[in-house]
Amino acid sequence: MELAPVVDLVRDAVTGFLQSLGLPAFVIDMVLALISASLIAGFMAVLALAFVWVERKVSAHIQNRLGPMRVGWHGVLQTLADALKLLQKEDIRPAAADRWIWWWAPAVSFIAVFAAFIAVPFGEGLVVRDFNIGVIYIVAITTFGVISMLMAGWGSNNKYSLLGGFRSAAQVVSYEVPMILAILSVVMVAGSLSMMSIVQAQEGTMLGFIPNWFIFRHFPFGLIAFIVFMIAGTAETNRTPFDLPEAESELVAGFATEYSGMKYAMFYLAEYSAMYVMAAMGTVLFLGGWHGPFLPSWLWFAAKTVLLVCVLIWFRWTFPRLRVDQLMELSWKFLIPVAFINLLAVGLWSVL
Amino acid sequence: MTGESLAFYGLAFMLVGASILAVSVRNVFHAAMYLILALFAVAGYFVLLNAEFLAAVQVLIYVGAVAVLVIFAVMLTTRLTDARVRAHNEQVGAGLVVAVAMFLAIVMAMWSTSWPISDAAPAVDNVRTLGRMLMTRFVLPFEIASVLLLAAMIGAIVIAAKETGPPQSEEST
Amino acid sequence: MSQYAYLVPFWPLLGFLIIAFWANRHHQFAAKLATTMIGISWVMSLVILWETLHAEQPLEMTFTWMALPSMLTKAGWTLSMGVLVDPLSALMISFVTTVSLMVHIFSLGYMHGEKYFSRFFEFLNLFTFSMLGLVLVNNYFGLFIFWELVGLTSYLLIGFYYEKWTASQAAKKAFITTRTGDLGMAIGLLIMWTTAGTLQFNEVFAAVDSGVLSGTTLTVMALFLFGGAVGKSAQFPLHVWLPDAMEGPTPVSALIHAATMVVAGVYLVARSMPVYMASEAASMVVASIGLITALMAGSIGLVQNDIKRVLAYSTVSQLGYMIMALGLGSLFAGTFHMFTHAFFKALLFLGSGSVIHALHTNDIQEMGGLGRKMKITFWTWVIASLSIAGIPPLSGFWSKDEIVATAAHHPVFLVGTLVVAFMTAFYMFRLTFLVFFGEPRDHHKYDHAHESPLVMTGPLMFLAVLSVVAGFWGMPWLSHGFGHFITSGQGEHHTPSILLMAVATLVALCGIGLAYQMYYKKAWSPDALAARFQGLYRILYNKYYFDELYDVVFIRPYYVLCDLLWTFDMLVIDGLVNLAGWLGLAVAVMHNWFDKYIVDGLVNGSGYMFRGLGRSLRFVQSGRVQNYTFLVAFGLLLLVIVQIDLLTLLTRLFESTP
Amino acid sequence: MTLYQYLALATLVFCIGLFGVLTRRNAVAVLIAIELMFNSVNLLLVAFTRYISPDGLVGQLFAVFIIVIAAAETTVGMAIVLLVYRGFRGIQVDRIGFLKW
Repeated sequence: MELAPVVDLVRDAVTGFLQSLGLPAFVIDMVLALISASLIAGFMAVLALAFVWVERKVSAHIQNRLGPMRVGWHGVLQTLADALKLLQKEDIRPAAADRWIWWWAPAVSFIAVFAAFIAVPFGEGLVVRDFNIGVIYIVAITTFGVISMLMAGWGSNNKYSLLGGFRSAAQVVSYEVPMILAILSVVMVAGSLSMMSIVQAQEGTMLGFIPNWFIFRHFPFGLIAFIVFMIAGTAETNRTPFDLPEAESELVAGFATEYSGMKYAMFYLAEYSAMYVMAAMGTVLFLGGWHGPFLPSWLWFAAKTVLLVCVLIWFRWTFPRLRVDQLMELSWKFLIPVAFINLLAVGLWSVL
Repeated sequence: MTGESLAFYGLAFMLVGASILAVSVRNVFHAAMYLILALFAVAGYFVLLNAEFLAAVQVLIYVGAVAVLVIFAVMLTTRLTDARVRAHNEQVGAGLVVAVAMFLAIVMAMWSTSWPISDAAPAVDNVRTLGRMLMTRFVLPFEIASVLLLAAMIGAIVIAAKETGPPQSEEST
Repeated sequence: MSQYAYLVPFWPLLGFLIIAFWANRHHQFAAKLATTMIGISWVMSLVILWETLHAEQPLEMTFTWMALPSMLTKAGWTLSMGVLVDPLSALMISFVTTVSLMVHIFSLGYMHGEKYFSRFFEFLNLFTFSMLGLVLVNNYFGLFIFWELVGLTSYLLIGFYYEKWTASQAAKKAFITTRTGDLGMAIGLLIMWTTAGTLQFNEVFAAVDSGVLSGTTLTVMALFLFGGAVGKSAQFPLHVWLPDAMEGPTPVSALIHAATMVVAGVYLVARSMPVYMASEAASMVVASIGLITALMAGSIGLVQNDIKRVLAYSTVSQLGYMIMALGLGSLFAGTFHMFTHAFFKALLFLGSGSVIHALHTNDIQEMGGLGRKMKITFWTWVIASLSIAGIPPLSGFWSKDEIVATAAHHPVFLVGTLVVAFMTAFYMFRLTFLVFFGEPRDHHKYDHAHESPLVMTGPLMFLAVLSVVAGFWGMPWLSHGFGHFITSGQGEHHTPSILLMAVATLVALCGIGLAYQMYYKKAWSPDALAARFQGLYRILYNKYYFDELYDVVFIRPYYVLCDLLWTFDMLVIDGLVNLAGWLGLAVAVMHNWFDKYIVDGLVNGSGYMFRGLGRSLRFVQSGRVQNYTFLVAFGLLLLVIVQIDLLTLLTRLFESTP
Repeated sequence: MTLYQYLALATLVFCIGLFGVLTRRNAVAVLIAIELMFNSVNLLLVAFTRYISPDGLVGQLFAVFIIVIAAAETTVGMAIVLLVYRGFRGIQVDRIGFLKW
């Protein structure tokens, strides 16, 4: 069952109601935006709770143990319980912290990911706003995450936090380049920056049975672009093996060292949501978005994104952490050249 | 009061306020934060002016790279315990006078100019048009800009890298 | 390939330039580059030699280098340059590059870790270039240029360890001594130029043939020309520099002071054979000088204790041999001995280098028993020693046999030749037994000795093979052998004399046997012999007092002359100069007054003016960026104000006010 | 909204940036002020595009170039600041008078 008609119906009803109150158009737009925002915020919270649980269970099973089992069936409510605990904790502020910057850092980190959700197409017609530059929008807006980490690192007035901030900035700026290059090869084939158009460009099949997804197109260049994208995406979301900014064995908790309670939870929320955004981008760009047989589009999209999230989790529990120099070398000496050559190859393929 | 003018004045408040704070606060890190706010406001103006691509580029390049670089420089050059030094030099008065005079002069000059204002509809799909222009009429500036970036990158590395020259050959005594 | 012969010296020159300008600090690269360059030249020269073997006639390429206006003739003179590829030069470049390549490879190991490793290879390349150029040019003028270039590189390489006092002294000695001979050569060339009007080899020889150059003029010219050869090839009485030149690194001794540069004199005489053949007196002088040198140097070599000096005197003696053979009119014998000698003497020097490398001493009295420790060095040394001693069928035997055969017609020369052969065999095996046999005399050094690495022993083995086989080319039974080749088929051809061969071999065996008795069996004590013939021993040990003689005859008087001139300088010339100075001072005092009060007044006045101006402008240049920026902004403000269109502005203001 | 409002706004930001360039002592702060000036010019160019030649886009293109140049400028500028900091242990612009010699 497609969700888009239902959403349209609700929106029309709300719009009609507001118009009957005689409000000006931009006020109605704002109210609608507020409703979407709260929906997304709720969705994000649920998502993060679910993924934390998934991660703990998957990691447990990878390591041949059970993971949380006590709260709820197979521990499904464990994360909720943890969140409640965090909510009750005292909010400790270091005495020497740069107060405002310290306060704003988790908020900016949350806002950056939150804003990215606006352009994610959760299914056919299921998107808050289909920007005509959607892909670049998401890439651009998520860079605020770096700022938030730098803010947290500076504001905490703690050397571990500062080092974590430095590392994250260097890492994210470096890995943005191969990621954008990998995205560009898709954008070049699709001929559009809009998320919807990119998904639509992947409709149908090749040779009758291979889905017309970019991962399969221009074999093997689509696949290479996907691999580069996934590596760079893992680094962008600061997850293992690229979790240097918060490497617990070196920097306690990196930029989040001085945070506690709800602010700490906010960083967690942002991290897991960013993971989802990355998976959603991967799905849209390479795995055909919502396309798929039999099932409704939003279910296909959800399935693909969850699959990619599971791949990210699998990475985390499989690979050891890199050293800083290895991290930089991987990006500048391997991924960027590969991505460039791949881009060139795709371009030549498209032209010839 | 339309939505557009509301957005304009809201962003103007944000931009001007952030700019003034960016050049006046003592803490350079805070100044960088206000700079980011101002950059974000400019990106908002770009959206208002039908330049969505430029807005995205503004956020991507300015916030994602330039501002990060500025914050890096702040972190590397200023110690956390900021010494109590003057934030401004002794030509504050003269600078203020020149800035205000400049503002008045430019505004007057602009007002006294007749601008050929056009009523044509703004271009849609300007990403495609921009790309095409970059690759045809403006291909030379485009290439030069890329060379400039490369030169800047190498130059920055050369300037900022620590001296690690070849080992000094031992001189005969 | 022969038409590209000018490329043969080009490669080492290229190597020299690259190392000199760009690769001075990259030691390993420089060494490998230099070796590679020589390798290319080597391959090229082998191809050229092969082509020349089958060539109908010599290949000559000439171009006009400069045209000189002349006061004497209307046409003026032209100076040509060019390349001559004939059997002699093809032979020369092939063995020069061969030995040079071997020495380069050897040096990779021998010089390893030197402070000026790359400079060594740079100089070696420059030398190889010069030497190749020397043998390839087709006129005396170019030959003279390269002649001086090899002299220069020889100087540089002898003084390679210039921090060492003796090395720098030896370098200067070598340079000045050879220059003395070169002065003679220059005079000879001037005579040639004024009488024949050309310096081209073939034109000079044509002039000799046609009688333009003849009689006393020819003899004098030939003798002056021979002066150069005497200096460069260390012939009596200018031989004194060569033993001292052993201060240079051993590979240099092998390349320059044994195999190649010192045979330049031999080459000069060989090249000028038609000139010497035309003058009975000149060739007789040449032959006599050769014999005297051979006897004298050989006898000195009998008693020396420095391994390299013994080899140096051996070289001088062998060079005397070659010169003598050429003076006796046998181009074949002289050049053939030069050819074979290059290989076994280079081998001996490299072998001594290997020994020195292992022991860090030059003194043979501290060596002994090394044959057990350094197998390859030992066996190659033995091959070379047998070869130089003239034991059949090694290469030295064949070439020495040719010299003996040449000398057979003159009783004095025949006896002298055989005596030299005997002495050669004796001192070579004296060295061999002292160094490689018996018990070690210095156990500390012996225990640290070791065989050299392959990079050093490889050239030894290669040269050993050449020392064995090179002679077969010149076997007297061959109708188209070396003699046929070098004389372009028109030269003399001795009937091989088994008797002479047997005598020469016997003499050599006697020398070896004597050395065996004295230094291996210790049947006759060398010390006792030295004690009995004390006077002779002392003369020989002090090298016939040549250095002291020169010191008394030339150097001391020169110092006295210098003292005299210095005194003259001090008293007369300085007096004049001082007088002029005093006069100048008097004038200056007058000028001073004028300057101080009139000229300075003007200058100071303008100075004060500019100082005042500068003080007022100083604030513009504070050195602070922001002050400058302020000025820029101010200027911008003025520009903007100019841009305001007041009329329109006022109109608009009044329009919009209501 | 008219062009004049954008012109006035951009001019204001430009002059604020100018003030910062003229008066801030910290070199990084000077660079921040320079970024402000760049941005005001970008804003101006985009406004011109919108109001003078909406279908031409040349102004936007130049804004792109200016962003590129600003990135290059910041890169080199920050490198110089780091170098100066290393050599002088401080980045007070008015202390660094070595341009005078």
